[in-house]
Amino acid sequence: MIDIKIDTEPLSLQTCFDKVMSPVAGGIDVFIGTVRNSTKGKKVVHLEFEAYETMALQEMRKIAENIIEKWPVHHIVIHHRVGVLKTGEIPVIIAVSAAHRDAAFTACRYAIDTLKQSVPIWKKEVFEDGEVWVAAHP
Amino acid sequence: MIDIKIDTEPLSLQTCFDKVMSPVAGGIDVFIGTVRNSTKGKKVVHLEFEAYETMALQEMRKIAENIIEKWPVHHIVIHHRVGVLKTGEIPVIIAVSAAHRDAAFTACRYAIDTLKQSVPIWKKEVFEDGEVWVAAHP
Amino acid sequence: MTLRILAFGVAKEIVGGRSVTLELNETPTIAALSDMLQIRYPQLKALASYRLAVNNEFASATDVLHEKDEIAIIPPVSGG
Amino acid sequence: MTLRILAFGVAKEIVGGRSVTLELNETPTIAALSDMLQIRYPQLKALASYRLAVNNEFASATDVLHEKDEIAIIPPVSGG
Repeated sequence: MIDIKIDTEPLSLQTCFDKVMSPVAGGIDVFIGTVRNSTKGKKVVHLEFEAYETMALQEMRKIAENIIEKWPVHHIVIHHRVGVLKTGEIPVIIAVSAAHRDAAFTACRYAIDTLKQSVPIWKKEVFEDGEVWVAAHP
Repeated sequence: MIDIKIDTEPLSLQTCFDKVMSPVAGGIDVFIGTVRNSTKGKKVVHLEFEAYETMALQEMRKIAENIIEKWPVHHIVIHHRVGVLKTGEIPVIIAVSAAHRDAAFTACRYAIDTLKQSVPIWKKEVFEDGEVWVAAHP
Repeated sequence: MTLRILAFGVAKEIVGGRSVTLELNETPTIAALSDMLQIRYPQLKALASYRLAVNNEFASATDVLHEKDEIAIIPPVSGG
Repeated sequence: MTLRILAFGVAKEIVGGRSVTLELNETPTIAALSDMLQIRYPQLKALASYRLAVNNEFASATDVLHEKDEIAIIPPVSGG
């Protein structure tokens, strides 16, 4: 089962867990991204996430489909939040269940690494004295 | 921060997450073990977990301390349940927060792998027609 | 032909809006469109990188564009 | 001397209880204790492996035991 979502509302860890939970699963790995309060020593006031939603959903689904082809996993949830997020809030949750933990860990790691490379979502860090689109400039 | 527990009550994913959450964390990895409904095609009625509690807590703490020495992680939670568990219940939750996801994934994986090798906790699988201590015999 | 191009993230600020419209005399390739965009918006060249997407897929330089295509400027992504 | 030895998991079933008491004439090493246990409980030899712990630490074969030590038979662990 693949469950992909982009949401303006806070993401729920319990919901993601419940969706991947399965009586045939032996291990579940969950990655939760969180908003850090500083970048290179500068205090972050908040973050803004923007998505090219139709394409982002499609790229997220591709990641999940690739995973199901590559590794013996049962269920994958990839939920990403957009809008304004404060320190401690959750931009992304990825959950993977598998019969054995090796596949769950490997797939979850692959999912977040690939998401960060290929999914059209952008993060703007807002500081007290300015703002910057992360990774935009060299 | 290190938080180690062996409990007869159900483990809470949210509690483990809340304990490792930190404003300086950028990524959290959580591993959740779950009770599978079958082993080698045989239906599992329930599992029984037994711990040599004082030593198990000490070995779990050693794992967490080793992790803090080896990798740049902030907080580690290792909670293990004992007693009778049914299909879908959670024997173990390991949560690790770190500034960067690489350390969180690596440390979480190390923790569960090492726990399964060195922590004196035993699992008995109870089938409809018998029971077996897992890994006891060759 | 008329091409409407969506812009996201820093590209939205560079082109001055969520989308821009280009009038063209011929059917361009992605490479040609990219050149035109860079002439009109030189700040695109200052980005670490950017790609163009056509109909929700990353496009190759030699892809040819069509009138109704949904085109988007994809600056370096930073989700997660 | 009297040694009380805790047993867990399958070892509890092999020795017939949560602990057993051994009476000894001398202060044994872990290796010697292991030999005695295997003579008294031959089923221990059928295990995939087992270790002895002393005072909550895995013990080495040459460690010498003392009267008040907390000794435990640790069959293959299977937590997680």
